[in-house]
Amino acid sequence: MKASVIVFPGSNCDRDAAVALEAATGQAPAMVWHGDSEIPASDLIVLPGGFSYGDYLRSGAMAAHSPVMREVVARARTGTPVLGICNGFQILTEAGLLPGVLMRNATLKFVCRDVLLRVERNDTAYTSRYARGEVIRFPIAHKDGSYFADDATLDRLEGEGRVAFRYCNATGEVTQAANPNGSRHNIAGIYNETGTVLGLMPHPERLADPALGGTDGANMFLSLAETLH
Amino acid sequence: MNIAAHAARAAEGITPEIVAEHGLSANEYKLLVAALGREPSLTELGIFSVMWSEHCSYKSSKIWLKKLPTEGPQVIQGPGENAGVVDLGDGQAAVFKMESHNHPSYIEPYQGAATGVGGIMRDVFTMGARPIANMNALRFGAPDHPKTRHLVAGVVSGIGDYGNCMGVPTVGGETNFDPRYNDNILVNAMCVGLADAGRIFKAAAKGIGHPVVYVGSKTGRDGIHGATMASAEFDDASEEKRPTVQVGDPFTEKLLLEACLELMAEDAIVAIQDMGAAGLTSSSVEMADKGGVGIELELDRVPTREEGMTAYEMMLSESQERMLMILKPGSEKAAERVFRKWDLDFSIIGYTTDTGRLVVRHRGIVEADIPLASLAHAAPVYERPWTKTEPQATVAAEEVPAPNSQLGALERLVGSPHLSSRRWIWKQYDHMVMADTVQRPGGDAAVVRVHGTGKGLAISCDVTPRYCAADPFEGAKQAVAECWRNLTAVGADPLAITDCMNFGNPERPEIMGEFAGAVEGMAAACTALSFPVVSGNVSLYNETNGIAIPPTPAIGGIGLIPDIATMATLALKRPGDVLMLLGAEAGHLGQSLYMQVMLNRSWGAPPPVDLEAERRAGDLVRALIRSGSLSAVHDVSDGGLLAAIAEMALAGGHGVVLDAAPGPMPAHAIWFGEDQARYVVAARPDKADAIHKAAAGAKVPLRLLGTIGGDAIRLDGEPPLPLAVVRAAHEDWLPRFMAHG
Amino acid sequence: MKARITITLKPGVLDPQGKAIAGALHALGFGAVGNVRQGKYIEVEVAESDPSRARAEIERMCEQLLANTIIENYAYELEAA
Amino acid sequence: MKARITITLKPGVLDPQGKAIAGALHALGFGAVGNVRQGKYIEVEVAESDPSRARAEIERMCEQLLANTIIENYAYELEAA
Ligand SMILES: Nc1ncnc2c1ncn2[C@@H]1O[C@H](COP(=O)(O)OP(=O)(O)O)[C@@H](O)[C@H]1O
Ligand SMILES: [Mg+2]
Repeated sequence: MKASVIVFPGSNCDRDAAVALEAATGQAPAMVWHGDSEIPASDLIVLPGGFSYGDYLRSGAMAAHSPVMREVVARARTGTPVLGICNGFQILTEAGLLPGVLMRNATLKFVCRDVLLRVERNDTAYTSRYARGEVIRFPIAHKDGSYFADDATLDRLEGEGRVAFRYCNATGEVTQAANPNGSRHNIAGIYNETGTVLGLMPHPERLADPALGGTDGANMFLSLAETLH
Repeated sequence: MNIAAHAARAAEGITPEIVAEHGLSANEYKLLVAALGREPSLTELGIFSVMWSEHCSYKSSKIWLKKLPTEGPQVIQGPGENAGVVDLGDGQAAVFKMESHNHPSYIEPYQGAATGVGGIMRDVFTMGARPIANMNALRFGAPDHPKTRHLVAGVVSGIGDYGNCMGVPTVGGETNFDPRYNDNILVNAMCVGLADAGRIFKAAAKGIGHPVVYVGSKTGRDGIHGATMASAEFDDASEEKRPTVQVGDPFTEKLLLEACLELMAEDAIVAIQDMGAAGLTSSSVEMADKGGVGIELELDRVPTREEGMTAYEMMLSESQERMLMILKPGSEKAAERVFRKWDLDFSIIGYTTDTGRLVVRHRGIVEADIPLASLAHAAPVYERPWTKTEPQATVAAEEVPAPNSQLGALERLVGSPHLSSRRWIWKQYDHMVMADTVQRPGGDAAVVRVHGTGKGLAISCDVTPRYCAADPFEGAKQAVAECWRNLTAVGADPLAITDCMNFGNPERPEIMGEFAGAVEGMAAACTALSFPVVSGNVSLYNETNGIAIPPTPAIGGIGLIPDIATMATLALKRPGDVLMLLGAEAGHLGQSLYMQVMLNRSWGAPPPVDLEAERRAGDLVRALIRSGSLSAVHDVSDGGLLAAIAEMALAGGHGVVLDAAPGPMPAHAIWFGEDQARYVVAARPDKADAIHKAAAGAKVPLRLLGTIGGDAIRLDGEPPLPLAVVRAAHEDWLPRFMAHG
Repeated sequence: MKARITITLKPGVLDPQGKAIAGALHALGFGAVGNVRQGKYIEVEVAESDPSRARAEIERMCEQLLANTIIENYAYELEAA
Repeated sequence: MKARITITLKPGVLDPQGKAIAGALHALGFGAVGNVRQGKYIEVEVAESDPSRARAEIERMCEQLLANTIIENYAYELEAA
């Protein structure tokens, strides 16, 4: 699998994503500078976490207008899988590739810790290695991670099975206590209509190495490697 | 007084009043005139005032700092550069330093703390290192002081927002609450970076006619007089002065970091220096002075963000996120390309010269023309009078009232402001970015993996101010020893330290005595533990209306774990494992947390540190960790033995069954005494014999404490204390306090 | 010209910041405080002297970047700078 | 009554957000954009019908909480709610 990681000014999980991708695929991804309008032929495009443009104005808003994003949108529209992690998710919503917005956490504070997620589907390129309903552990690290969409949009997302992951407790129950940021419906990640674009706030690349305390995240990259080779 | 008023007065000549406002004594002004050979211009006065300020010149501390050991086979660069450098083997080096941003953080906690973090990171990447971990050592006033909550909230979010945006994990620190910090909080930030040992960048300008290049953000009227402010005692009026606060821009700093590292990969830079306190002045003076060259600046070329800035303002501005470099001639274009790519200002603002002078031109006028030697070396150095802090009597355990219940006391201790969990703080710091944090906050030391290797860097920040207040010498020794112990407890070889010496007004002999005592204590411990000082910072005048902070020599240490597979953590892992104490028990309760929390006062001498015993115990523990003999390790510090055990139980989620305290010492002295050089370790029962033997061989006392198991802390003769209760006490205090108090 | 733009959350969109401010004001003893909403305020200078053209520019900026029109409304005033 | 409060950085105080927004607007092709400053906008409802008392309340709120008067200025308008 050939992946490209887009680097915006202020991206800071680009290397982390690259390390996890290389570990899963055996191949280093291409690192693509935001100013470039060309992206090499890729089986997967990753928008990494960080603080693109300082997250000033609104998280992800300025990066969504970066020259490279026109090309990302075009590729996504023709079916190339695009994975947005944390700031990448925020950019995807701002760019209109995913519905809704990521608002300030209900606590108003940055939060960095592990959370539990329920895998809602395992029939996408991202999740084939997980079981449906499986509870996995990923870290989160964000201040603007509260997923918001209006009722109609939420109904559509739920109806079309486009919720990828939900914050849950150890037994997989979706509870208020398990919601770290006030996201509606405990949404941690969503897909586009075709399941090819995934945006999620938690960081799979941060628990993809036993030395870091877990490997639940590695399975996402391994799923991609197996499905997209 | 505003700048325009200054300028107007200058036209009438420099009055004694103006001199005083610049923080220079009448005698210092005389020295200045002698060094310059004439009366200064206002701009020159400003330049002298910042260079001769306590902050830049170390005039009160210099003679004492010379006593600190700074050498060792691991040291690549000791004090004197932007940060210290130690060897990590394999051609790699760690670059690290700690710095204070106390006064700015009290005035504007968010921006003060944020710019403190930004400043220390610049010190590290200036040397060619990529920052890989941040730490923060915080001292706040009493929890019930009306300002404390606001200050905690602002400082923590300022530190978090800056480090988080930079993508550098903030992996640990320490936090104290004490009424003596009510009006003088301390915000000490530490940064550790990773560099190629053979590619360390320094500040010494070399060569004549080389371009002096300004990069980064534009210059505004930020923090003018910041450096002099940081060196002047607070009074009630200074809260009203509200100096121009520096605002941090972590996004620009992130760009600056990437641009600098990108240019450093090429062969373009002769010397580089960040613009920190005293901005353009100190960066240009230091580079020129270190390299023995002169420097000419053309201020019309300085990128400014405000109209009509004067030479005085430009030379003294403390706008953040700026760097000064001396480039190799011919590399200007390549350098400019890099900085433009990252959307940063780039301007050639001068040249090195062979005159040995700092010449500053603005709008065709020579605003300053000063022999560099007078700025850097003619600054006064004071041997201030000092009086030794009276040592206090050692308190016998019998003199300290016992609690009704040991476990009840434990519950109160771990739920007190002093020992409660700092999770509320570190949760707001991204401590995992860079995906190398192999030991997260909450343990004895944080550990970050050296990227791409199996090596780990352990980092810890330590000092116990109440010990230092009672006995600066023993307290400073203890701070170094505890740092060394915390690094050892995760299995690291301690390498070296940085420090942040926070004290009151050095013009008072008793404060100077605290400083002297602390330096000597540090020196003794650093020498005995082969743990040299490679960088540091002195922050004096931390006092308000004559009330000084307790002496606070914060120690930031790093250590190397050759193979992170052998790293130890404090979490109890296996029911059935045995728990042991390594180190001698003397039941020392003087200045203990037990006294402070249970009796609400502190007295007596702090626990003495036997450095020989410290070394023996540490070397033993490290060897046991490396040989895979231990399943958990934690040092004993604040709160004593029982607190250490409780922290291990909480971290692992396993209870313990403890044997009764051995006589004849009172039980509370055993459980809460803060004797030094001790570790609690856990091991499989079948390893106990070998551990006994190793301890005997190393002459380290060992006592069996009990067994791991259950979900409570059990102590003979007392009802068990459920872990859930301990956890609630430990975790609740800080979030509850921050929510409403 | 100079535009003074205010960006506010649409009615119905939860505003945790506004709620927190209201709570803090109550805690400070401002008992008469009711609903609080927080938004953004942005001043933009535009080198455009024709008001209607300036207006068009500002609106495009708001639509494209300054506001997220899924959750935010914007309003502005123009002023000769 | 309802107060519409705008909080702006004092002149001379660095405004990283404004700077970044200006950069982004330029990149989007809004060449005529000059200086940009970002501030906050807060709407506060107060159960107080006397305008001068409402004014005094709002000012105290701004001084005590809403504005960081070390680096920010505030201004407001009152409106019968
Ligand atoms: N301000 C802070 N920021 C981050 N971590 C902190 C802070 N204060 C304390 N901690 C963390 O809390 C834990 C306990 O701190 P402390 O009691 O000082 O440890 P020790 O006694 O081992 O030195 C440590 O892991 C430390 O890194
Ligand atoms: Mg410890």
